[in-house]
Amino acid sequence: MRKVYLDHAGTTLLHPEVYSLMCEFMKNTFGNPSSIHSFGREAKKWVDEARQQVADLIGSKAGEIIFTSGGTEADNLAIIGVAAARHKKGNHIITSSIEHPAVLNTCKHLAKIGFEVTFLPVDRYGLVDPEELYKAIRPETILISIMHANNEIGTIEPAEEIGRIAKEHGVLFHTDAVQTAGKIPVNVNTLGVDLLTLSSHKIYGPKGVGAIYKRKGVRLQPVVHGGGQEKTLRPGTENTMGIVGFGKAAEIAARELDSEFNRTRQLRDKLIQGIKERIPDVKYNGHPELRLPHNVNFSFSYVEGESMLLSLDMKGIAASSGSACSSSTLKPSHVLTAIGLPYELIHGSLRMTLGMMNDAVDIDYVLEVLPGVVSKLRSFSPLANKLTV
Amino acid sequence: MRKVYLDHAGTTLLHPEVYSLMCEFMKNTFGNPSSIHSFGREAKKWVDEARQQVADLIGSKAGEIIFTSGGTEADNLAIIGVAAARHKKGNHIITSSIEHPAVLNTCKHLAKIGFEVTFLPVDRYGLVDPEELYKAIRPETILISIMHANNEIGTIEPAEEIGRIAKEHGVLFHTDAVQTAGKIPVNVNTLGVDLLTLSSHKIYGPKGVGAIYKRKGVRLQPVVHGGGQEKTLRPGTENTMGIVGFGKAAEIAARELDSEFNRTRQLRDKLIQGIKERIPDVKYNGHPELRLPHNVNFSFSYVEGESMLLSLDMKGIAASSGSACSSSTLKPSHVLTAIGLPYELIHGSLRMTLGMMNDAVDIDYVLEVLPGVVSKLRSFSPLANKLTV
Amino acid sequence: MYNEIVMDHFQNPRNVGEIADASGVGEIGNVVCGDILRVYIKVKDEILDDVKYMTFGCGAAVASGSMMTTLAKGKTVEEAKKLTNKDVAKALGGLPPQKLHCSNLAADALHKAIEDWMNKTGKGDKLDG
Amino acid sequence: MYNEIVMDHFQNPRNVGEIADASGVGEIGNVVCGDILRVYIKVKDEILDDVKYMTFGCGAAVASGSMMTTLAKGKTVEEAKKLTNKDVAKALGGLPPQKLHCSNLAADALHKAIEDWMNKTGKGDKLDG
Ligand SMILES: Cc1ncc(COP(=O)(O)O)c(C=O)c1O
Ligand SMILES: Cc1ncc(COP(=O)(O)O)c(C=O)c1O
Repeated sequence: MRKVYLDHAGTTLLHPEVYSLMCEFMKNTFGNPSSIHSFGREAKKWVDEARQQVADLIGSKAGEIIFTSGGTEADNLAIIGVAAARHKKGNHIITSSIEHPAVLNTCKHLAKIGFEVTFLPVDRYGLVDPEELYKAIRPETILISIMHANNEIGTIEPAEEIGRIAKEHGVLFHTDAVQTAGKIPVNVNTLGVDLLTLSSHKIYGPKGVGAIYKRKGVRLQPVVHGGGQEKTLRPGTENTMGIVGFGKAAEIAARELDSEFNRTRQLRDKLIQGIKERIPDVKYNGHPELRLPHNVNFSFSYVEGESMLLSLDMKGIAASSGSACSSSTLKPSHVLTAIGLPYELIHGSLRMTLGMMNDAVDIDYVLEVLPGVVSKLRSFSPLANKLTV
Repeated sequence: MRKVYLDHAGTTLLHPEVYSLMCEFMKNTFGNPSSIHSFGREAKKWVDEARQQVADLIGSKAGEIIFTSGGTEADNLAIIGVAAARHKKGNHIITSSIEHPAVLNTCKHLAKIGFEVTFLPVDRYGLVDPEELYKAIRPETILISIMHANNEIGTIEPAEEIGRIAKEHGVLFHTDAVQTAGKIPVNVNTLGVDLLTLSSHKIYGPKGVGAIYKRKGVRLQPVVHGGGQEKTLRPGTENTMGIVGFGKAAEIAARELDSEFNRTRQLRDKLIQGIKERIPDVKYNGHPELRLPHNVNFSFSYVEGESMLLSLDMKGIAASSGSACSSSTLKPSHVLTAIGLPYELIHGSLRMTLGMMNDAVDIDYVLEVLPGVVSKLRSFSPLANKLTV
Repeated sequence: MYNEIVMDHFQNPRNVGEIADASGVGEIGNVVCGDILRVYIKVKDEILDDVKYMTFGCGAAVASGSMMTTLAKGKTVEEAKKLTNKDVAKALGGLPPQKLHCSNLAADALHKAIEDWMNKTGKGDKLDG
Repeated sequence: MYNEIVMDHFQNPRNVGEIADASGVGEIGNVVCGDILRVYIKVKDEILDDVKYMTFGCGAAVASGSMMTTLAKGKTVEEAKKLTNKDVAKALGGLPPQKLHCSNLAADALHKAIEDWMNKTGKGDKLDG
C-alpha cells in the first residue's frame, strides 16, 4: 500500500544528511562540551558549529542562540524568562488566542500566579489585528508573544508590523517561529523580534531539541536551574547529538528553502483545488494567501475528524485533525474555535501538511481516496441525513 | 598515544548496542507518538517499551516514569513540582549541601521566592547524618531531597534510612540517583523514595534525556507548560530517539550491573592503591567503603587542578577537577568545601571515574603518567617550595 | 490505539442506517463534544427484531454502535435494557481509557430508543439509568 | 580551549624557578581563588637581567607567567613597568574570556617585584597601578 505522510507540521522524518551526520557524530564523539579534556573540546566544536548553523537560518549571531529541549521549552523560557526578569517593570503580557499550547498554557500559568494576560482575538482567517494589539498595550505591558504562523491553519501573522508596534512602545516581542523557520524566510532583524522560538523536528532534524533566539542585551531568568550550560539559561548536559542534527537540519533548510517553498506550494494548491472540486460541503480553513506553503486545512460537514483519520490511515494516508477525539486533551481545537468555526466543523476538520516526503502522485492518491472516505462516513451520519436527506 | 577516558561520571560514550538501536530507530521511525496514524503509533510502541525498560532498572512501574530532557530537568520537576503542588501544606524543604547544582540551585531559587530551605551539612566523608535530618524536620516540611550518591566524591548516602524518616513524618522523599542507577542496585521500594531522578548519558545512553520516577499518587505541578505529553507533566514532542536509546541503555545497565560493579571496583582500588604508593602529599577524598565502584578522588598538595587536567590531557588522559579554574562558574567545588577541605586541596583535586572504556592497562598507564605530572607542577609551585624546601 | 475487533467494526460497521418505520428512536450526544449516536429499533413481540444506528463520531463511537446493534438484535426488550456500555466495550475487547466515554453513547442510545418505544406504546414508566 | 602558543608555554614554561639573590620579589593571588604567581627579578643597571616565576595556578596562569618573564627579561625597569596584563595576553595570542583574570596575575606580580626592588633600593615612591 502506498504510504502518504501528510503530517509534516506535526513532525518530520530526519533528512538523510542529518541522519548520516548524527550517526557519524554518535559513533565518534561523546564528550561533555563543558569538559576541559580533548573529548569535551571535540564535542564543544560540534556544538559551536551547530549554533552558527542555526543562527544563520534566522540571520542572528551564534551568541544569541540558546539551545533547549524543544520548541515547548523555548516558548516557556522566553515567556516565563521575561516575566520573571521584568516583573518589577510590569505584569501585563499580550498574546493571541491561537497560540500553540506551549505559549497558551504558559501564559495561563502566569495568569494564575498574578500576571495579567490579554489573549487577542483573531479574524475568521486567523489573523491578529495590529490595531487591536496597539490598543491592548498598557504602561505595564512587558511582553508581546504572537506566533509567526499558526500550526493548524497555516495563517502567517503580520509579525513585522507587530515588531514595529512593540518597539515603539518599548515592549519585548517574542514570536514562536516553529512553523516558519526553514519554510518561509525568517530574519530576526526584519521581523524586529527580541525572542524567537525554533524547533528542530519540524525541519527534518531530531526531536527533543530546539532553541530560543535572544537578542543581545535582553534579560531572561532561567526556568530550569542547575549548572552553567547555555550561559546558565538552560542548564543540563547538552543534548549534543540532537544539537548537531538540528544544526545540520537548519543548514539544509536554509539551502533548500526556496525550492521546497515552491514545490510544496504547488502541491498544496493542487490538493486544495482537488478537494474543492471533488467533495461537496467543505469549508476551507485559514487564509487564502497569507498561508504556509505546506498547509492544507478543510472541514468536512457531517463527519468527525478521528473517523476520517482512521479511515485515511487504513489507506496509508497520515493526517491530523482538530476534533476533540483526536487530541490528547479531548478538547476541540482552540484555533478553529477562535476563528469562529461551529463545533460540527471543528470536529470535522482535517489538516494535511506537506513536505519532503510528498510528490504529485501522493496528491493524486489522496484525491482518489479522500472523497470515498468522506462519503462513506457521511452515509451513516445523523447530521448529514438530518440536513440533506 | 593511548587515550584513557576517566570521566565516566561526567558523561559516557554510547554503548554499541544503544548506538545500533538508535541508528536503526532513527532510520525507520520518525512519527510523533501523540499522533493517531500508523507513523505515530509505531513511535509510541517504542516509547512504551523504553518506559518499561527504564522502570525495570529501578523496580518501578512503567506508568510511574516521566521522561524529561535530562537529569537536570528531572531534578527541577521533582523539586519545583512538589513545591508548587504542596505549598499550601508547608514551605520547608530539606536538602544537603553537596547536591548537584541541578538540585542545589533549584532549592536556592525556591528560597528566593519564599520557601525555606535547610541545607544539611555533611561529615568529612560527605555523609549526611540521619540524626540531623530528623532534627531538621518541621511540621511545615514538605520535601526531603538528598542525593543517592555524590557525583564528585562518590559517597553513597544512607538513602534507606532517610526514606524511613521521611515516611515516618509524612514528608515526600526525592533522591537524585543519576550517579547510582545502573551502577549499584537501585530499587524505589527498598529506598522508600517518592521521586527519583535518572539521566541517560551516565549509563551509556544518549545525552539530553532523563526521567523522573514519580510514585503513583504523588502530585506534581509541571515546570514547563504546553501540550499533553507525559501526562502534561513534561509537555513537548517526545525526544523519541533519545528515549529509545535511554531505554536500551537502562536494559543493558541492569543486565551488566553486577559484572561492571566488580570490574570497575577492582580497577578503582588498584588506582587508589597505586596513587597512595607513588605520590606523596595526597589526600584521599570521599568515603573508603560507602563509595561508588567507579569513583576515585584525590587532592594533590601544592598543585592546581586545571593544570593537572591539561597535563594529563596532553598524555591522553581525561579526568576532571573541583578546582575553581576547571569549572564553568569559576567557583571551587561546593562538595569539597562542604567536606571541610582547605582551598589549596580543593583546587588541587582530581576526579577519575571509571567505566566501560577502561581496563587494567589504563590504570597502569595512569599510574605511570600521573606521578610525573604532579611532580613537574610541584617543581615550580610557590606552595610546594614554601612548605617543603 | 484500537484493537483489531474495534478496527473491524469501525471499517465494516454492522447495522448502519435508518429504519423508516421504527418502533423507537433514541439519540445521545451532541456536536459540542463531538459524538452523536442515533439508534432505531423495530420491536416485534417484545423482541428487538431490528436495530440500526447512525453516528457522527470517532472510531470508538462507530465501533461501539456497531457492536451494540449486533448485541441487541434478537434480544428481548428486557434483556436489551440490561445491556450496558461496559458490555459493549468488553465485547469490543476493550477500548483505550480516554475513549471509554465515546463508547458510553451506544447502550445509552439504545435505552433511549427503548424508552421511546415504551412511551409510544404506553408500556410503562420511564426507564431509569 | 587554549591556543597553541598558550599550550606551548604551558607545556614548556620559560623561566620557572627562584632567584636566590633576587633584587625584588612580588606575589599576587591567593589559594582561595586558586591562582598564585610569584615573580623574582634580578636588576642590573636598571635592566631586568633575569626574571623567574613560580606559580600555583591553571594553564592560563602558567602560560602567562612564562610569557611575562619572556617579555620582561632584558627590558629596562621603566619599560617593564609599562608591560600590561593585556600585553601578556596578546603575546599569547589571546586567552578564553573566562581565563583573562588568571593572566591578569602576571604583569601585576612583575610590577610588585619592581616595586619591591624600588622600595629596597629607595628608588622612588610606590608605583601605582
Ligand atoms: C507553533 C508551535 N510551537 C511550539 C511547538 C512545540 O515544539 P516541540 O514539539 O519541539 O516542543 C510546536 C510543535 O509541536 C508548534 O507547532
Ligand atoms: C548527581 C547528578 N545530578 C544531576 C545531573 C544532571 O544530569 P544532566 O546532565 O542529564 O542534566 C548530574 C550530571 O550532570 C549528576 O551527576
